[in-house]
Amino acid sequence: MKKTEKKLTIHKERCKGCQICVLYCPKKALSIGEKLNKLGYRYVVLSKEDACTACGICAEMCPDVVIEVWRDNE
Amino acid sequence: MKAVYKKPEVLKNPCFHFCPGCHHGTVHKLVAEAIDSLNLKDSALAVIGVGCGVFLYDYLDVDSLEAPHGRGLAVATGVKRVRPERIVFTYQGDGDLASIGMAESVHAANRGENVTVIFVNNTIYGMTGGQMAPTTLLGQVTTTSPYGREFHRDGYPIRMAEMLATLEGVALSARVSVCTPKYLFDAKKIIKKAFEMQLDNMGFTFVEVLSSCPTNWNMSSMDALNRVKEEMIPFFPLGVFKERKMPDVL
Amino acid sequence: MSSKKSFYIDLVFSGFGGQGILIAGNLLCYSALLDGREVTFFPSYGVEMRGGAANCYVVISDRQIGSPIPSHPEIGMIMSLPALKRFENVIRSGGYLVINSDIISPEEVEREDVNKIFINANSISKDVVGNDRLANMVMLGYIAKRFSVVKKDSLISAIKEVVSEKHKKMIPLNEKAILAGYNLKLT
Amino acid sequence: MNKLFSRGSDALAMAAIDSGLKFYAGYPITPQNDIPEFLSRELPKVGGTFVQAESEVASINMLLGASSCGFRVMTSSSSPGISLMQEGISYLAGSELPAVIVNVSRWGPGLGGIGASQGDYHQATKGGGHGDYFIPVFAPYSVQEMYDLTVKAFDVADKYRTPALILADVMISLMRETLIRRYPEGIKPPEKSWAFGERKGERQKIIKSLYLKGNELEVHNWKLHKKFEEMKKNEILFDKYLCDDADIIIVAFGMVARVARSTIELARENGLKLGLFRPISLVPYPEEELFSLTKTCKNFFVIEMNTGQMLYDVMRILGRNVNIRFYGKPSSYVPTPDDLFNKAKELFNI
Repeated sequence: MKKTEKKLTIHKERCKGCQICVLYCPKKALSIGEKLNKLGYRYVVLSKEDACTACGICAEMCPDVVIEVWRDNE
Repeated sequence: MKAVYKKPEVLKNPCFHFCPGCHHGTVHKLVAEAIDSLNLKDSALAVIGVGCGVFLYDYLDVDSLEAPHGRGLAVATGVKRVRPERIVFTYQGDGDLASIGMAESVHAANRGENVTVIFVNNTIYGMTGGQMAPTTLLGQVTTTSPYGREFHRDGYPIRMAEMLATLEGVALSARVSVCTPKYLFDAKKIIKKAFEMQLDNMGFTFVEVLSSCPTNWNMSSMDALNRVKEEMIPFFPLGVFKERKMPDVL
Repeated sequence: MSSKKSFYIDLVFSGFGGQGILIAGNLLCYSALLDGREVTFFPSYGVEMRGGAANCYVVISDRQIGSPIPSHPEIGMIMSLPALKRFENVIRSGGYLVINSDIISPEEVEREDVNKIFINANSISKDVVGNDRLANMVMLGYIAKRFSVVKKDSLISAIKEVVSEKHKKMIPLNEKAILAGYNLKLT
Repeated sequence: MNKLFSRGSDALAMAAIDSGLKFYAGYPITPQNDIPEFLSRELPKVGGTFVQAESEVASINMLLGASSCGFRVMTSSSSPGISLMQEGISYLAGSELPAVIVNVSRWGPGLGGIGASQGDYHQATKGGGHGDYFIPVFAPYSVQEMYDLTVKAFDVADKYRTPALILADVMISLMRETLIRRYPEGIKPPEKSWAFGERKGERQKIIKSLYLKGNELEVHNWKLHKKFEEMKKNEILFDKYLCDDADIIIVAFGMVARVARSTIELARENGLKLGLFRPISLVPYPEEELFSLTKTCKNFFVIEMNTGQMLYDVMRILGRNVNIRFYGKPSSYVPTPDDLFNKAKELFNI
């Protein structure tokens, strides 16, 4: 079976580190990183890339449109 | 690649000034998605109340008119009566809509003005720094109820969605939340429905969105989500309190 | 007018909200009051509640203070990059930029006609109190000593005035961080 | 003596409590929220009542009710909220009811901004609401004056049975400095025989502003005017700083006057003799005191954080035989001492 192509775009400069995406990610693929962005927040990173299924829940829940999710056309 | 989720088109600038975990951003997104999906970019006209949502025009690419504090629905009435082809919506907080603007809100609803209200209820005045709101829960500590809201002194929290549902002019009155994925998808549907009903000239459509205000609740974003679930929803139940199937028949 | 030679010092504190900028400014004010001086404190304010910029002006003098907002403060305590960009050009020529070098790299500073002092305040805070949250106190301690702004005893006794009842147990840690800055020897 | 390091807004709220404030009503608006927040915490402790009203319209009318019962009452707001209160202020003036109203003014018109401004000078000093009336207006320029002038406002309000306004600004309200909490001995709220208490078989009391019969409204208007004439005799407050030998006298109030103090010191260090005349009571305005300065000085420099409002009063008072220059800054950034010094040099060709 062909593996689905997927992509998460994380706009880290507008992330405020609220962790709502981290909480609701069904696969626990996201976490808050160590680095600060220009706003002064520790921003979200995709720490378990393989676990991500590109379901889009993180993006739906994010109040700041930090995450955009793409999947290839099967 | 196909987008599972991408920034709504009408959301021209997603760099919100809101605090971390604030639901205003989420509600802005839902409104933007509804406008996109119904192709209302050119017809939508936002009447913006005073509060943290006052900068909506910085984020949404729709014609916008700023109303004095509380007067949003009077202003919206004026717009809609002379430009009925525009899809007019107000974006108001609890202080704006349910305190200083109570008279305007109730009377616009009672007249069945064909406008949509997005009512963000976070039980507090956010922009001014966390004062008691008409929706503040009993016992809740705010900067002007330092000993907790007490009904003999401060009255009870007002349930706007239920109250407006009693008025004949109201076509849709609902309460939604965005604190879990399931609730968020429900909220998305209701907000879209409200705009659709306005397109069908059904009358006054009102969507109350329970929202968190981590900063003024002195909570982390996570605790704030829990507060919406565990404290707000029990007092402010989610649901559709009135939905008229026909345009105003009278 | 002849009293020009009397004590006068003006400072600006700037950084992100949450870094304890206003607490540092307030603490210096209370200390100066204990020293018997006139003090004004003027905070910035805005619509963003959390994050965002935080800054305040402090003026300390032996005489009645006019403007609480100095034209060009002598000393800037700078805790973030936006703070540097905002106040770099406000500091008077020959004045001092005291910069948290854990957050701002030295090459970011463009002014040539001011004295630049770099303190790795977060690291020092982590070393002495176990976390990096008291970087503000390290910086403040250094400034108090370096520019003879207030007496050491006043600084220490004033801590209890600015630490809220809820965080009483943080007082000893604040004291440690301040003293670390106070005793800091920069090469 | 109780020496504190206090914020301006807190000083004002303490003064209200020390003056025997019994009833406060207000509504959230930036940048005056510190006042209701302080009073919601402290007023109940001394037996007073704090109400967060549903709007400024309601706040001011709650004051009308509480004041009619003879108690000391106060509200605070910021410019847009004060606009909403104008109806009530006019009714208070017409009904001769004492009240203290605090405007920590912001930047307008409309929703404007929350920055520093003196754009409400006209509204504050020229009535604001409808009808033929003046109310006393005080403009503090320090944390101490936030306290002292609030005490004063309560006394003047009671003495003349009138609403009184404190026209404060963001800088003075948010800044902290030393404060001596001193409620003067011997000042007691006067007995208010006109107020509603227990009736105890007394004559009916009516408090109103509607006068329809004959010329009774004209009589009423002249009565209000007479009170204003009395205030002009007794309640004028002003401050002069280094005016005697000044070549140029700055005329400014509130925060601008505070900054100007530093400007004057800076100018004198640079050999330019500046002075400062500061009206503290904006109504009644210290007209004679300002005019008397023209004996020794012919150059006046009016500075305001607006496009020129008090300027009209100064021009009317000083006439055309002196040289008046104006610098206005209708923005949220308070000018610095340097800014004002440079403007003085520029506008007077020095």
